[in-house]
Amino acid sequence: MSIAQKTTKAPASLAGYDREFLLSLYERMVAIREFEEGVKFLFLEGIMPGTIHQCQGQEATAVGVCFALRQNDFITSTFRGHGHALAKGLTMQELLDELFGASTGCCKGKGGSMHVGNMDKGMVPGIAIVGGGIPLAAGMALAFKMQKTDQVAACFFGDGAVAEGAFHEGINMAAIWKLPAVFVCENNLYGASTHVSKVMCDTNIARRAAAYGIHTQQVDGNDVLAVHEAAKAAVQRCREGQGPVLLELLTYRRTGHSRRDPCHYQPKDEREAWAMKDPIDRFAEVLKDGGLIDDAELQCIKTRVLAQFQAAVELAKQAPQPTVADLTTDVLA
Amino acid sequence: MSIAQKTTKAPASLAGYDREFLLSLYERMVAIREFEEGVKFLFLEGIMPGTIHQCQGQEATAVGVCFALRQNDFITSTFRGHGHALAKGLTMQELLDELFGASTGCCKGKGGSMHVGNMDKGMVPGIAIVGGGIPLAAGMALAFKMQKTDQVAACFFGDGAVAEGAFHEGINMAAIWKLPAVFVCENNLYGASTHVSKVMCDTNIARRAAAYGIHTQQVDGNDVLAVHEAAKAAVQRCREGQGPVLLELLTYRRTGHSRRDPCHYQPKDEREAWAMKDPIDRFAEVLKDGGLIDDAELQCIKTRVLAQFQAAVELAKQAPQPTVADLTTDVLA
Amino acid sequence: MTKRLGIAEALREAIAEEMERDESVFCIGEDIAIPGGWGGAFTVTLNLEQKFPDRMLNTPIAELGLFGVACGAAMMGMRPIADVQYGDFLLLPMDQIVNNIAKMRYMSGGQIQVPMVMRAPIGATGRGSQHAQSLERYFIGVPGIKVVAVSTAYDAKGILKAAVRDDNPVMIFEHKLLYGSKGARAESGAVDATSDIPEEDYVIPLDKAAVRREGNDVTILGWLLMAHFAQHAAEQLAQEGTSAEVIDVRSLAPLDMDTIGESVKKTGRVVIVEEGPKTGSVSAEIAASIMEHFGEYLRCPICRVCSADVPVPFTPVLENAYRPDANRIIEGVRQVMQF
Amino acid sequence: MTKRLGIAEALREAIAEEMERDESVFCIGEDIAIPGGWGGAFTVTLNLEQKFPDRMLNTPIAELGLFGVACGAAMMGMRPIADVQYGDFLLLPMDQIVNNIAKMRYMSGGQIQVPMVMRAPIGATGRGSQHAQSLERYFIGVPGIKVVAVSTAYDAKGILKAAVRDDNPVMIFEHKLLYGSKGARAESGAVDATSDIPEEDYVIPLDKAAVRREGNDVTILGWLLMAHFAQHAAEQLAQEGTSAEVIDVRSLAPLDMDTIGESVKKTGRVVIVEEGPKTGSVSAEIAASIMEHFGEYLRCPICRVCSADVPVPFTPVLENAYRPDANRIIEGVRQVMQF
Ligand SMILES: Cc1ncc(C[n+]2csc(CCOP(=O)(O)OP(=O)(O)O)c2C)c(N)n1
Ligand SMILES: Cc1ncc(C[n+]2csc(CCOP(=O)(O)OP(=O)(O)O)c2C)c(N)n1
Ligand SMILES: [Mg+2]
Ligand SMILES: [Mg+2]
Repeated sequence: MSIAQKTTKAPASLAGYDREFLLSLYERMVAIREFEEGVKFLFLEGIMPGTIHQCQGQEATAVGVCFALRQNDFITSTFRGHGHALAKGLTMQELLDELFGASTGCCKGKGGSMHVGNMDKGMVPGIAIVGGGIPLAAGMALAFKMQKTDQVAACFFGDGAVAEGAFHEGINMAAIWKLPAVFVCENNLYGASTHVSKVMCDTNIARRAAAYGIHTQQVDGNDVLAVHEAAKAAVQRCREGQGPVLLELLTYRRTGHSRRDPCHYQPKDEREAWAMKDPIDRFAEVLKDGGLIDDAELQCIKTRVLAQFQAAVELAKQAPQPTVADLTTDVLA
Repeated sequence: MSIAQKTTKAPASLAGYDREFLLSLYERMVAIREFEEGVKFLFLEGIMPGTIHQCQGQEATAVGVCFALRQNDFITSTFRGHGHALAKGLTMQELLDELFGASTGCCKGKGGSMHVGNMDKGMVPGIAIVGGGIPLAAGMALAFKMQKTDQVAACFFGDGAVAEGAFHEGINMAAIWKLPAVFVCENNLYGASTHVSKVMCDTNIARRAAAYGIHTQQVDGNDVLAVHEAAKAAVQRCREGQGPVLLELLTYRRTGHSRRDPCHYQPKDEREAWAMKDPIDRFAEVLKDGGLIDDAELQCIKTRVLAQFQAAVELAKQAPQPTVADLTTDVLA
Repeated sequence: MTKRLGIAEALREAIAEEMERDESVFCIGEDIAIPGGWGGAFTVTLNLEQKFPDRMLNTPIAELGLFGVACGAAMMGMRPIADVQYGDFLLLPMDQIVNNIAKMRYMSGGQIQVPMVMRAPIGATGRGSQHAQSLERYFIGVPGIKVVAVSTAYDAKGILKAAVRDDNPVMIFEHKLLYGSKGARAESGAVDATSDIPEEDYVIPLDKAAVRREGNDVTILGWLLMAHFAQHAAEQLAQEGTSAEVIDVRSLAPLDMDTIGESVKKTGRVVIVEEGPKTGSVSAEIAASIMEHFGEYLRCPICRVCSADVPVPFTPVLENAYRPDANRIIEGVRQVMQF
Repeated sequence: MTKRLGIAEALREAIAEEMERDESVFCIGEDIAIPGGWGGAFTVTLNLEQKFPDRMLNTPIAELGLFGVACGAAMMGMRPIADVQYGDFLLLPMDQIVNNIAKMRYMSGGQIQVPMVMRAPIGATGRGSQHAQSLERYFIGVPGIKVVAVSTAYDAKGILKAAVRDDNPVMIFEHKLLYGSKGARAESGAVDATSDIPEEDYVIPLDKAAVRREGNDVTILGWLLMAHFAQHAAEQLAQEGTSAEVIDVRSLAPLDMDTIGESVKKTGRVVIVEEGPKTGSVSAEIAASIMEHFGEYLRCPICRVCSADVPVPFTPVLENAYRPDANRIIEGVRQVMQF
C-alpha cells in the first residue's frame, strides 16, 4: 500500500467498520476541505468580511474525534473552528450565514468565523483566545460529572496553546477531579509562524501532558481511523469515569495561518512531505484498497459536496443581515 | 547518629567545609528562627500592623540556597519572605523597621511584611501573588544572559505555586532560552490549608518540572547542607550556561499559614514527625557529632542572635514613620 | 424573628440556603472547604463542606483555571459561586472573565447563559500593595456582567441570593473590614456591618441603590466601607447644620440612575466617595453619568473624594492617608456647599 | 528631508533606531521575528531580526509569562519592548502589569524602576468579540504606568522613542485600522495615518495632547481612530458653520488637562469620542476631570459619543453601529450646540 509507506504507522484496519460509516467519515472530510477552499476563494474575492483561519490538511482530526462523540457531547474549538463545526454536525448553511454576518448564522452573525458554534449540536462557539477553551472544557466536564450524566467534553486546541497557563491550570484540574474531558491537541507543528521546536524543549506534547497524571496518546493525526479509534477509547474512558485523556494528533496546516498568509516560514520540503500525507487522499487510498469505493464514486462525493456548498453560498449571500436594533440584544439574559 | 535515622537520607558530610562557614550557616538559621518567633510574639501582642506569613521550620531552604549565591545574584521571594531576606543578607533592623512601617525599613515602609527586599543585597521585594515571581525571575535571568554577566536569579516559591499558569509559562521560557535561573520550590506540603495531594495527581514536583526539559532535583529541605550542595551545583550549571534548574526542597511549615492560624488541617502525627526533623536541631546535632561545636557554644549563638533581635526591635519601635507627603512619592520615576 | 449576623455569616447562610434550594449551585475556590481551615480567606464558607461534601470544590491555586472551569460548568447548567481569596487576584482570571464569561452570551448570539457568581473581597487592610486594591473599576466597563457591592449583612444575604438566581454572571465585591470575620480571621480596623436578618427568604434586586439617610443639601454617594464612612460624615455634618443624603450605590453596573437622579434633583450637589485611586475610578463613570442625565440640576461640579493615584502603601500612616475617611468626605461636602 | 511613512513603518524605524542607540533595548513577543513571518501581527517588527538577531525574542504563546519576563529583565536594567498581538490578550498578563510592573517601584520604596514599553493594537476590525476590544479603560486607572495612544505615524515614532527612554512602564495603544500594514496584513477599512517623518531623531512627550484643528464653538476630544473621525466631523461641521476644535488626547494617563482646559475655557462645550462601551470608559474620567477642573467654563453637560455597552459584534452592519463615526460625532456636537 503506497500511502502507508509514507506514514510512520500503518493506517488502522478497516475491519469492524461498516461501509456507510467509513464513507460518511470520508465525505465529511471532503466537505470540510471543499468548504475551506470555497471560503478561501470567497474571502480573497473580497466578498466575505473579517478574517479566516482555516484547516486544510487537518480534516482527519476534526472528523475522527467528532465521530466518536454523541450529539449531546460537547466540543470546544478555537479561531480555527470551521472543520470542527462541520464535523460536529453544523451545516454548511449556518456556518456560511455566520461568515457572511447574517442573522440566520449559527451565532446570528454576532460571532463570526472565529466563534462558530451551535449549542444544540454540542458545539460551544469557538474560543479565539489561545488556550482559553481548556479550562472551559474542564468546567463543562465538571458539570457532566456533577449532574451524573455520561456526557463528555472534547476540547480542541493547537500545539501553540500548550505554552499557555490556561493549558496547565485546566488540564491539572481535569486530572485531579478525574473529569470526563478529552483534550485534543492538534499538533500541526506551528503556532502562527512559530515552530514548536522554538517554544518547547521536548516537543512531545503527549509526554508533557502525562506529567499531570492523565492518560495521553500520540496519534497520526492524518489517519482518520487512527484518530477515531483513539478518540473512541478516550471517550470510553471518560464515560467510565476513568478521568481525562489527552490526544496529541500529529498533523499539518496546508494553508496559511490566517487570511492571505503565504506560509514562507514553512520549509518547502516539509510542506511537500506533508502533502504526501494528506488525510483525505490517504483515506481515499485506504478505501479504494479495501474495495469500498472507486474513483467514480469518490468524484461523485466531491461533486455532491461542492453542489451543497455552492447552493449554501448562494443562500448565504441573500441571507438577512441583522438590523441595528440587534446591536444591544443578547448582552444580558 | 540519632537524627540521621529519622530522615530519609543521611545528612551531607561535613568534609570539605570550613568550620566558620558551617557555623555561619547555623547562626543564620537560628537568626531566622528567632526573628520569626519574636515577630510572632510582637504581632500577637498587637504591636505590629498588618499580617505575617512566617517560615519556622523552613530555615534550611533559605539559608542553604542563599549561601550558594553572591551578593549580586538576585533572589525573588514571596509573601513568606523574612527567612529569604535574612539569608540573603538583609539585616534584622531593616526588616523590622519595614514591618513596623518605618521610613527606615528596607522598602521605606511602603512594602510591608509580604514585600521585603533590598536590591543592593540582591533581593527583589517579595511577590505576594502566588507564582508571580517565577516569570520575573526568568526575566531577570534573561537580562543576565543578554548582559553577559554570570549572575544568577534564584526564585523561591511554594508547592502551591506549581498549579499557577505563571509557573508553567515562566519555567518554559527559562527552559527554552537556557536562562541562568534556579527555581527553588519549597514544598512544605501545604498551600495555605490545602494539602498538595489535593491539587496534583503526582505530587513529585521535580518530576513535573522535568517535563519542561530542565534539570531538576528533589532534596531533603530540612538538611541545610544537602540544600546547599544542590544549590551550589545548580548555580554552577547556571553560570556555565547550561540552563535552569529546579530544586524541590522537601520541608514543612511549623507555624500557621498566616497570623493566628492554628493549623488544624495539619494532622498531629504529621506535625510531630516533622518536628523531629527540625532543620536547626538536626544541623546542631550534625555539628556536635562532627565535634565542631558544643552545647555552650550553641547557646551562645542563640543568645547573641536574641540580643541582636531585641536591640533591633527597640530601635524599630522608635524608627521614624513616613509622613503623608510620602504617600505620592515613588509612583513614577 | 430576626437574628443579628455579620456579612460573612450572612453570606454563609445565603450560600447554604441557595445550595439547599437548588442542587445546581456549588462553590469553587481555594481553601474554601478544608476541614480545619478557615472557610475561604474570610470564613464565608466555613464548615459548609460538612453539609455539602460534593458541592464545595477546593481548587489548586490557579485563578484563571478556576474561573474558566466555573464558566464552563455554568454554561452546562450549573450555578457556580466562585471565590477569589483577595480581589487583587481577579487580575489573573481577567481573560476568562472578560473574554469568555462576559461575552459568551453575546458572541453566541444569545445561545448561552453563564449564571455564575464571582465573589471578591477588596480594601486596604494593612497587607500592602498586592492584597489591598479596589477592583471595581476593572469590571464596570465590561458589558455582559453585573457588578454589585455589599455593605451590610442584610444586603449581603439578599444580593447574594439574587445573584445566584440571576441568569447572568454577577460579580459581588465585599470589603474585608466589613465581614465581621471572627476568631483567627478577625480584622483590625473592622467596622460593624451586622444586620438583623429575617428568617424568611428574601432577595434584593441587583440594580437598586439604597438611600441610607435622607437629606436635602448634598448627595453623598458611596459603597462598601465608604458607604459607612459617608454615614459617619453625614452625622457630623448634621451637627454643623448640613443635611446630607447618603446613598449606598450598591449596584455599580448597571447603576441605579433613577434613585441617584432623584436625590440629585433634590440637592443639586454631589460628593462621590470611593476607596481606590481617583483616576479611572467608578466615581468617574458616576460623575459623567450624573452630568449627562441630570446636568441641569447640578449647582456645582461633582466632587470626587477618592484615594490618591498610587498603589496601596503598607504602613498604617500612609494607608490611612490613602483611604478616604469621614474627615475627607466632610471636606468634600464643605467644598460643594460653597455653591 | 522627510519621508512618508505609515504607523507600522514609523514604529519599526523607531524601534530599530532605539535598538541601535541603546543595546539594552530589545523586543519580546509572539511571532515578532520569524523569518518568513509577518513581523508581529501587523508587520511592525518585520525583518528586524536580520539586524538584531540576539535582541528579537520570539516567545511561546504565553502572555502572562512574557510580560513577567519583560518586567524582570527591565528591573535588571534592560529596556524591553513587549508586543501583544491584539490588545485583547492584555487581559492575560493583567496580573503582571498591575501587580508587578506598575507597583514594583512603589512597593520597593523607590528602589526599582521598570523601564518597559508595552505595545497593544486595538480596535474593532471585522474579527469578532475577542480581537476587537478597546482596552484603554483597563489601564488608565493603574497608578505606576503611563498610557498613550498614537494616531499618526509622526506621533508613533516620537512617542515610541520617548517611551523607550522613559524610566517608567509605558503602555502604547495602536489602532489596527491606522497601521497602514501592507501586503498580506493590510486591513480593510484602513484610514490613512501616514506622516512626513524627518530624518532627525525626535521624541514627543508622553503627557501632551495635540490640538489637531482649532475652533471656537466646541471641543471634540478623541484619540486613535476617533481622532481621525473627529477631524472628519469637524470638517463637515465647518460647512454648517460650527467651528470645532479637535484635540487628539494622546496621553491617556496622565491626561494633559492644561491643553484640554485651554480649549474648554474657549469653547465651553465638550464632546468626547471613544471607541469602546460608554460605561466605565476613559471618556468618563475625562468628563469627570473636566468638570472638576473647568466646571465653571462649561456651558452644558459634556457629551460622550461612545460605543454601546455591548461586546464587539462580528457582522459589519453591527460593528459599524458599534463604532462611533463622523455622523454620530456630528450629532453629539449638534446636541451641545443647542446650549
Ligand atoms: C492568548 C492569545 N495569544 C495570541 C493569539 C494570536 N494567535 C492566534 S492563533 C495563534 C497561533 C495558535 O497556534 P496553535 O495553538 O498551534 O493553533 P493553530 O493555529 O496551529 O491551529 C496565535 C498566536 C491568540 N489568539 N490568543
Ligand atoms: C495568585 C494568588 N492566589 C492566592 C493567594 C492566597 N494565598 C497566599 S499564600 C497561599 C498558599 C501558597 O502556598 P505555597 O505556594 O505552597 O506557599 P507556602 O505558603 O506554603 O509558603 C495562598 C493560596 C495569593 N497570594 N496569590
Ligand atoms: Mg499549531
Ligand atoms: Mg506550601
